Amino acid sequence: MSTNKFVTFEIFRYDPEKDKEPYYQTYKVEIRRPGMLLLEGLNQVKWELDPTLSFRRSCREGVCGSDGLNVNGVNMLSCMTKIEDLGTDHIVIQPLPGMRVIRDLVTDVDDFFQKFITVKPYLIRKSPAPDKEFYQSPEDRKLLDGLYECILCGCCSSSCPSYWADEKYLGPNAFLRAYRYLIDSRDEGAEDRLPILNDKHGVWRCHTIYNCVEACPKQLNPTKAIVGIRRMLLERGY
Amino acid sequence: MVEDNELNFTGVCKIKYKGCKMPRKDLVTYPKKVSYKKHTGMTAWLLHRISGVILGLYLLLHIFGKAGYADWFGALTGNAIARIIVLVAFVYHAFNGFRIVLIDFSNGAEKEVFSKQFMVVVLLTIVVTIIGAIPLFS
Amino acid sequence: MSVKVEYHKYDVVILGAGGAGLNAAQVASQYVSTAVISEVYPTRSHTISAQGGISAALGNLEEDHWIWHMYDTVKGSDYLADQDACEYMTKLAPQYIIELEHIGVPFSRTAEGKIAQRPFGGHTAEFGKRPVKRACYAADRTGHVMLQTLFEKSVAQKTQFFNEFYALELLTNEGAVNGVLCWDIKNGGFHIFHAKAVVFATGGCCRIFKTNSNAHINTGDGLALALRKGFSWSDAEFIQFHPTGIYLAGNLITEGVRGEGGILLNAQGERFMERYAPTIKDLAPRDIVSRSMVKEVLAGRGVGPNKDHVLLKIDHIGAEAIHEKLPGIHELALVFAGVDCTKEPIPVMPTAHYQNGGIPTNYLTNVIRAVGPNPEEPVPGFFAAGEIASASVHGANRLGTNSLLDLVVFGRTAGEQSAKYAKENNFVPLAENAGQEGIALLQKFLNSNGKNTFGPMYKTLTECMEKYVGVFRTEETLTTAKGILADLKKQLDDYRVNDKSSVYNLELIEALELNNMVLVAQALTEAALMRKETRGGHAREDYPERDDVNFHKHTEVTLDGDGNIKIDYRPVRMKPLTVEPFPLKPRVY
Amino acid sequence: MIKGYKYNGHGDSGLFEWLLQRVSGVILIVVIAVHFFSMIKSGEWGLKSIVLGPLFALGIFHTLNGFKAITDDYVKSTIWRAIILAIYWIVGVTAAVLALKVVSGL
Repeated sequence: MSTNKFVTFEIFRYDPEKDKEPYYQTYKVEIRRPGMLLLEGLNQVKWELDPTLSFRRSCREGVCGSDGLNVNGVNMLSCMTKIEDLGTDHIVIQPLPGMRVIRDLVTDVDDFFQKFITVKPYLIRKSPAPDKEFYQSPEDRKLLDGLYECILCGCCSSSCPSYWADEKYLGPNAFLRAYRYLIDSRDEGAEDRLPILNDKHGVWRCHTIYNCVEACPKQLNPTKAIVGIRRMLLERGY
Repeated sequence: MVEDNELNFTGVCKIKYKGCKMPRKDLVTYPKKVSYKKHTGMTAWLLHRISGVILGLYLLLHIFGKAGYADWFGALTGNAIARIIVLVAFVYHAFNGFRIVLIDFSNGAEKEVFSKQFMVVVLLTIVVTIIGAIPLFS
Repeated sequence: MSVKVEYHKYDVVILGAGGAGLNAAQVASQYVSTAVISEVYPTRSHTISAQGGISAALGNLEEDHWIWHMYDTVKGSDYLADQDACEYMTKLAPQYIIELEHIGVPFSRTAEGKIAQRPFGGHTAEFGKRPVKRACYAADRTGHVMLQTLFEKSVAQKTQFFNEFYALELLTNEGAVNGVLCWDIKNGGFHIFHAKAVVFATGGCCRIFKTNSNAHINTGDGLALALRKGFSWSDAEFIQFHPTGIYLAGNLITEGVRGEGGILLNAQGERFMERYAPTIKDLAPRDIVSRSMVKEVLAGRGVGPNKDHVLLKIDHIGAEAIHEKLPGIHELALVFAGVDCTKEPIPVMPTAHYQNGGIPTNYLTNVIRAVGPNPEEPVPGFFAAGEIASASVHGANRLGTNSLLDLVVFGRTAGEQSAKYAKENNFVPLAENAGQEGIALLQKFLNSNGKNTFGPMYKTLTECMEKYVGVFRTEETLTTAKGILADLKKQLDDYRVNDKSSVYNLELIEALELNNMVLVAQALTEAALMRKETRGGHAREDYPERDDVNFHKHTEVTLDGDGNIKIDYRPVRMKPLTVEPFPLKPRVY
Repeated sequence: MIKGYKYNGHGDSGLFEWLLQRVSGVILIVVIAVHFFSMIKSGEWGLKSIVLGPLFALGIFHTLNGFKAITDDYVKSTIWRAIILAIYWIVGVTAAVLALKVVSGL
């Protein structure tokens, strides 16, 4: 069918075994259905145009967080972005900024996970647990909404100018998860966690730029979590 | 205590860079085809930085000038355009700074609120600059 | 050509970092040195997509008893489940759910602060009398919160992770399983993991269908590894088709939508499930709903210009309730179907969702031989849990929410049992030339220069499986599929991988996955062809009745020495651990 | 693996700077506005005694702390950072002394 529309994908390419410098390669991608997603376009490139392209993908429904990419200068999940929503025929796809490129669109996220783990993202209990489940009122549970949905895609951290500037900065993602445990009514680990956050590479490094909020594919608000942690630190007199 | 949290991820960061001319750190800061989109918040932050630098330099030179160590400075700030620049920088930096304080100490961190707040800051900056500019030129 | 191989030694090696793998890891790592090998980062495993809930007879909202749960599981499986495993799972469910809650899973809550529960398909009170609220949930992100919490817990336990490692070969020696050969995707290079016990938790294979709800990684790699080493695949033909996949896209709309009051409508606006399952209507088990939907469409009562789907209506419960209880569904419907489910119904069709069978194990997750003179004999050092394993609690059809329960209970059991095994036994030495096969396989693909590539072959495979081995099957369609698959198998000898790089070579991984998928699809088709009855997820149009005389037994697919598929059968373990067995009965709802 | 996300102790956490930056910022808005309008209303040095003290102290802190934040973002080398920080201290102290001289000298 010749009536179908085409868009241009300009994709960052780099293979450390072959290429001396990164370069951008252009592909003509056919729009096969209204509401076609970016990931379908990438799969089209991979399966029909150029099989040597490498990128990450897994669940293709926006919950695993594998395919965070920088598209036309904004971080997003390729599996949840409709090509038509980008509003342009020329789509530049780059790996997430602020992370080391391994190959093509694949970035090294180990450092990101390391920072995530640094804030002790697990329930810390000092007193023994009851036989039954912990009772948590629906109001207390509601506090976790907007925090626990994080999918660890890295879109927020890698959109943050402070994260680009400071390689030790923990990043919005780590704060979001730390805050999720800090305000969990079952958790007793605030004393362990807060000193880590109260650091020059911690919450005080945030300049409230809101790139993380704009980038989050799940519409979460790490800035709010950071503000919450700061208040907690001030109230507890660290 | 913190060391306990080191991730036990292995098999990472060991790529053999055969024939690769790019040092590893450049793989983070390689030249981007499209730079990151300037969202409202990022624009506000960049303007805040720029206006902050202008004001800071102005303040320091102001002090040095008043103390008699930089006579050229008085001549410079006599210029109306320079005065306007400092005025705009001050008004913007003040209102935007107040907005940042609001983020931390009120509910300014809500996504719906902050872009509106930024519009208010821009509006106030324009209005107050115009008002402030009247005595400057009269 | 000499190949450099790196060796690692761990007491327990867990393959796969989904819910079952991580649960096993967080338990095993408390006792012995444990390594987790995963093709993707742990939080990107497919458990993360599980939405609706995890069942346990907690009785937080109404009276419930584990034996009712066990009855539902056995009945839901069309009496093909092993009843000892069913009892083990349902009895331990409440305890393990509470343990999950204790490590931090943010379940939704009742007004009193207990774990909230919702009704789910096929779960009933008093042996089928009425639907019961049994599925514990965290909005519609139950799998998501569980996987992340288990990941965090296992990291806190200092489990060793090998992320983005692709398993090539299962290593055996002296009749025991003693390791795995892997390929480091990121850096390139082979790694042999020498272990006392290997736990398989590699997930399912539904990626072989065109319309599926699965992640790109669910390509049946674990099954292929086990099959190549002569282990069996139990109940291969039973693939679960989830009734409410988004039309065309295949993404899942959780059964929780119907649990919260959603109903299925045909073109005439009729709630057609009232005809097929008069007692529990839309909350019938998945195989029944899927079949009913296809029947409606075949009868010309489908919706849309092509009359090829039905509608799932949820807007009547109110926008507020949807945003609170089903926020993820709202988002998925918006992106993948383009409808706002607070105002319009969602177009849905069945989608391949779950592999009910798997590597046969006993209820303690130890893999059994399944074929030969002594089918129940456990294989030393080989454990399996999760979707890859068949204990078997799902039989011919899995009940909604039982998959998460399966991986919690059996994942944990696998962790305990493998740690126990590793403490009591020594390392079995690696065989001479261990890993040769896997290395040869990878090198064959990496150096291949034929003409077939992944794209077209994968398309043929998935379309063939969808068309001929879908919800309804006949002798004719299955034979056609067999022909196409044999052809694909031949094409694999003339394959080409353009990308010769060893750094993150996705094309190479896809080639290896395709190789596995073709094998898995062949085994599945063969097993489906041999089972001449309709039971659970396996519906034969030419044999529409259940045949308990000839087919009340597990299919066991194995490969013989020449790589030909062999079908055997194994009796169902009808005797539970402590209670009376549930006898065979017709399955009506 | 990048190591060393270490807890740096209270003295260097950034909390104090952060808080004072905000407090001084808010005060400065008022003070500078007063300073500015007093200039117009009652000649060049109106209200100086109330205003100039805090103005200089807070202004110098606010300025140099802001500069430090910018340095932290764009200067990667620790040695250069230390040098620049030293320059800020020198400039800050000099400016404060000069400011004191200006205020007291009039």
